[in-house]
Amino acid sequence: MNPILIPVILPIAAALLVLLISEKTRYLKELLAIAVSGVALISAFPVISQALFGTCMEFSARWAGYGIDFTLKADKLSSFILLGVTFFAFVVSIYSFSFEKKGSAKWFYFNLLLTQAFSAGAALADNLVAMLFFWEGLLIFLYAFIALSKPDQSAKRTAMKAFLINAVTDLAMLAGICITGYIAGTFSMTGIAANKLTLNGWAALGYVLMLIGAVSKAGALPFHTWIPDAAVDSNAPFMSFIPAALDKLLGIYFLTRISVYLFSLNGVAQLGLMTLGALTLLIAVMMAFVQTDYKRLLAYHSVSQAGYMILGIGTLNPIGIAGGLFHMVNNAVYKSCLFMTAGSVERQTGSNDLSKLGGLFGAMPLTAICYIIAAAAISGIAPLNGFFSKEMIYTGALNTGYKWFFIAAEVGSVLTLASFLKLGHSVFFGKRPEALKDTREAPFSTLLPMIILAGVCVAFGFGAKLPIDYLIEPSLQNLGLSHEEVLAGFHFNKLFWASIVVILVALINHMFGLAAGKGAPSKASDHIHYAPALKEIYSMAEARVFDPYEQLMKRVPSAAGLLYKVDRFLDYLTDDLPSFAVNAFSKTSQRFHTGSYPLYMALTIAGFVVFILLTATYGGIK
Amino acid sequence: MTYHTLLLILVAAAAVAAVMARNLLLSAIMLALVSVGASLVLFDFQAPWAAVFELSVCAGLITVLFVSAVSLIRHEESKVAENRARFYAMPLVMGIVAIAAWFYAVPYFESLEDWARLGGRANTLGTVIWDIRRFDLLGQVSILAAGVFVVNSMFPRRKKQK
Amino acid sequence: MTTSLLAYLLIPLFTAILIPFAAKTRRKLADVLANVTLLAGLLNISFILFNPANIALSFSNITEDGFALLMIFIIYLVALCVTFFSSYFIGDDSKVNRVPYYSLIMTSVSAMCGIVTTGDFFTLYIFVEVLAVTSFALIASDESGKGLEGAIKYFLLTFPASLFILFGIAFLMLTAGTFSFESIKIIIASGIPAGAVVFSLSLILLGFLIKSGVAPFHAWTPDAYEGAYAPVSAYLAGIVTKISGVYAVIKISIMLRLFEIKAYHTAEILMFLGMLSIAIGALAALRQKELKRMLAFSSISQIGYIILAAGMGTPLAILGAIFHLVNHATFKTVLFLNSASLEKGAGTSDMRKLGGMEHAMPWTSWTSIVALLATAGVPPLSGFWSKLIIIIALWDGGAKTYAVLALLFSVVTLAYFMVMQKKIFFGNPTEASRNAREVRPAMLAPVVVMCLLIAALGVFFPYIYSYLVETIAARIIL
Amino acid sequence: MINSFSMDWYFITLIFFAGMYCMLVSRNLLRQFIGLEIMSKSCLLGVISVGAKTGNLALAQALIITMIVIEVVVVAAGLSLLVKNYRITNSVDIWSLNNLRG
Repeated sequence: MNPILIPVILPIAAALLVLLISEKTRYLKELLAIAVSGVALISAFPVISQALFGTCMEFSARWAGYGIDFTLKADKLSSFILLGVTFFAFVVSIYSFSFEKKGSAKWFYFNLLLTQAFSAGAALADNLVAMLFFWEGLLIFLYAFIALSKPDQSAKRTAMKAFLINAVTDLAMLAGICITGYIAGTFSMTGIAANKLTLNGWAALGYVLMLIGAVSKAGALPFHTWIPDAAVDSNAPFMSFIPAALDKLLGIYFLTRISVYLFSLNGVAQLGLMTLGALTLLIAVMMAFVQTDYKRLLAYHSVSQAGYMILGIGTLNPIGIAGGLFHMVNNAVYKSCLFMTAGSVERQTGSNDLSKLGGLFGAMPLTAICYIIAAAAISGIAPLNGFFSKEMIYTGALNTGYKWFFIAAEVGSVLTLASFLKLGHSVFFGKRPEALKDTREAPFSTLLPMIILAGVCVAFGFGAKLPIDYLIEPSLQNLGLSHEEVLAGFHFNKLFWASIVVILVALINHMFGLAAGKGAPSKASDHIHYAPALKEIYSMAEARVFDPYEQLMKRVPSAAGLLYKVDRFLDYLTDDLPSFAVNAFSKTSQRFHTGSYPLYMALTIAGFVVFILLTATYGGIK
Repeated sequence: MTYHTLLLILVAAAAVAAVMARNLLLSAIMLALVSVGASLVLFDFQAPWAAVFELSVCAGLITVLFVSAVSLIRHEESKVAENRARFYAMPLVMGIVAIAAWFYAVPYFESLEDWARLGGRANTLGTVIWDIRRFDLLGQVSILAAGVFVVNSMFPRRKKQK
Repeated sequence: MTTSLLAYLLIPLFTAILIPFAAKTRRKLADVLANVTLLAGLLNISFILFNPANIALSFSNITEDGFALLMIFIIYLVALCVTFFSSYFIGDDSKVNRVPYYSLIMTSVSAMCGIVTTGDFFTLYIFVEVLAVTSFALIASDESGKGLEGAIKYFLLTFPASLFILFGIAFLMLTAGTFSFESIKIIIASGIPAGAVVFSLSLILLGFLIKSGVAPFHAWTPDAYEGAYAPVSAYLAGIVTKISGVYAVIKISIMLRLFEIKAYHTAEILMFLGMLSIAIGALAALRQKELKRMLAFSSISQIGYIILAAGMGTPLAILGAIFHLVNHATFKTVLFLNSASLEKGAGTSDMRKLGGMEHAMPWTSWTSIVALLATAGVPPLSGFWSKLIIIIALWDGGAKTYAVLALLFSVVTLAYFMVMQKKIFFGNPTEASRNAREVRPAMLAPVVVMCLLIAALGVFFPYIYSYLVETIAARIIL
Repeated sequence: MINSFSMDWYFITLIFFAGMYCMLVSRNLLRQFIGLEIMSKSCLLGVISVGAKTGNLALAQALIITMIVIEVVVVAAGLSLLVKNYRITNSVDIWSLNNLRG
């Protein structure tokens, strides 16, 4: 078998196997999932080494015809994403091993493995239709994942929200792919890349539609609203697996593919992308800053980080794109890690509310250290990985000549750091509440993945050369970009000093907030939250005035009332009438099959008499 | 009216009698008569081997089977309340069918006859059975084996008692 | 008949005769003998079919047509599954007499191989009769009243079929002077008027339509399947009625196609009957309460698809029909064997008494769900592809109404399977299902193997398709 | 006077009809078998008639011998079903065979 198929097929087979394992067995499903994702991870290595040092692997099978083939191709960029997908699946399946609140273990691992397999497929697919197939498959498992994560109704509602938002954007993407494929005359990405499309006429529409699919997967504005809700209504492994890691990987991957690989963009599109990125990062970070729920805060941050990546890709110059891609993988690493710390804090204390937590450093030192490393990384403190990727994005933004985006990104950085100071302070430092006296450190299986991820943060920081040389640089080559700048390495330039300024500003802000909040770290953001003009905006945001989905849902009843009559009629035509007819026929047939032999015999005889008469008359004997 | 037609009329009449007979035993015997008639027709067609087979197996063995079955279920026979009117109507129905067939089926068979093609080679029965239709013998072995197994499966205990 | 395939026929027959002598004192030996013989045969035919060397040469070194080889493979596969399953299913059940039971199965395997290897209508008829006779006894092998009722109805309602086959053979002798497929093809090719030959073939076709349980001759099917001893109903539905009826229908429709316009009406009637069966089977299945009976109606409906495609007669349609025949054999075997498992595990296969079996019998439930999704034609399982080929072939062949109707009724298929799935496997456990236990692993093995086959046939469809085209379509369709 | 072949088939049709009528109207299981036998006889006559017409009597005889063998086994199987059914349900009434329905 072609090794490229292993990361796709093996988890699917394992998922089906998991369903067959009885719910009563302990650890069997968990161990199976860990083993399978481990094997998938290992099998990703030969794929990537082939892509880097040899000819890239390919698998092709005839599928539906009309240029729609089932083609998987592990080029440098795809195999990079594949490595990420399998790595996070492995880490999360270890993390979930002893995580109790993951719903039915059977379905959890079923969804996890299938999500992994379909993500791997989406990353590897070379044919746009094949990619769409995997992409739409992910939609189903997204719904199932959220809906089955908790038994109550809120999980189902949030699942529906996530499903609808993604379904609409996936439909846009479907239309975009159809248009693009029609214009280009092929659905093969390699084929389209051979002569890139330009943005005019229908091609522009196709690009925009596909862009909607890509950025909504990455969680950009205004398609992000389900992520904070899911943070509350779902569980930590899900959050650290899908919104934090896989969605970013796939969304940014596809964004890069269409923006750089398939289309050659013009200045307007560049400006549009960068504006989208900047808006996303600013608005989301503003929202994140005032949250008081551990996971909800992280969820807004994962949206804001998507803004950085879109900004980076949107610069369209090599260093910006390299920064976007590097930030994508960095973000996945530390955001997963942060969600895992959230999960383990929730597991050990039973709460996510910042005002009820505090002083956990003594009780959970390893978790706290992991948190500190990851938080420092996300805030862009040198020399952790986040610093390098942000620096590259800043350079890219500066190179385009639009200074405003650079400033917006720096403001975002300030707020990011400030909110993590607040978060860390209120969870791990300060005074420990009475209720949490007996808190203990999380179990080993929960700690291990966090430690791995924090280690990756440090390693990608100090050794940033390694991922840049072996993952980012080849991806740029793959996209056909060449550049003069040296990407890796530590620069004592003005950007470093800018980051120091950012740290100082954030620290001062935190001190000020603490003073204003009378020493309660969870209220350290109140001075901005309740600032004169912002207060109203925030309260409107809390009331979900800016959430297109909720707004749309509010309009639904009245619109539905209008459409009700039409719908009833159509329903009658398509549903009631056929089912009534089918039922009537079915009843007749039931009454007919009386088991009476003479009736059957008469039927048989009548049947053959008619048959013989027909064949004899029309058989052409005479 | 040739001898041949007479034989056919005999067979048809015996068949009607077999259906109409009130007594099952009589039916079985009439059935044997049908077989005898058929074997006479076969003799008339210069097919002596088939005729002998028909006479011995159908008129003999099958009749024995039927008679023994009749004797096994004899006292149950009267419980089945047949609608005799349907049987009395049979000659009438047969007559109608005979007349209709004379007008409709006979022209059809005549036109069918025009399609006949002669089977050129004059083989003996031996060559046909042993050379041309050899696989049929395998089929016969199969069906005999199947028959044995069927009876064995249907009446296992009775065999043991014997 | 091709002599080189004779061994597939003779060896089971020999085993059938051997079993009563060998297993006289040790009854278990009957199971072993039957299973070993079938396994050996299966391995042998698989080696021929899947040998890389043969595949590489596009089967040019095998002279037999691929259809027969494929059918032998599927016969041995289903028969092995059934005998393996029943060797554990019978257990200590004293009602079933092992020795004649296995002898009958082996005889019928031999007869089925005879049917698919023969090249002559009369020999075909003989083996069909052998198969029918063994089936009567197999249906009634657990000595229940229902079994006997099913067997008697099967016997009497399909008996006219033999007569029509014989009349057809007589007319064939009159008009063509031969019964062998090859000579008939030569006669057609010679271009002489062939109206009466078509009529003879139509009569034979009528016989096989009755044997395959096409509407309006379907009345015996549900009764026989429901009444039959549980593993036997899997055997009947999975392979016996397919080989005794549908196989010959496909063979004849391949010939009818050669007549082109002259056989137009017969082909039309065939398609109409196929559509009728699809409709009646699907509609009647909707309201069934008994699992086996519902599966029987579904079987009628699926046979309808095969007949419809056979009536269409284009190479693609014939290919679809053959592929659907193979698929149907696999998933119907799974479903019927699982209904037998339900009878064993929960004590009943009445849908009203079952519910929530997913927890009590997970393997049975999930294999059933795979099989029924395949039956309903859900991608990417095997049933989807065969139905797709059939519908595409119908559309291409100009029978657009039939194509649309076939598509619509596949929705009905999905509907009744959903109903069944909800009633039996999901939902709240009932009295019977709370006390149910999963059957032993040995009884699950055949079902799981079949399920894997279903999935594999679906997932690797592109390879299967080219394989089918190479081995079958290129050889039997001129 | 019509010729011999058509005459043969005329009677074959009649005999076939007699058997069919029997199977249609009778309630007794055994009479079903008698009807069936009569129909088989008509078949046999058909084969020999065709054989005579085409001058291929040897082939026709070979077929008939095989058919007779099959007929015996089929009738034996049918009668054993009948007897078995009679032993279990104590009835040979075809109308009582209606337990399977729906």
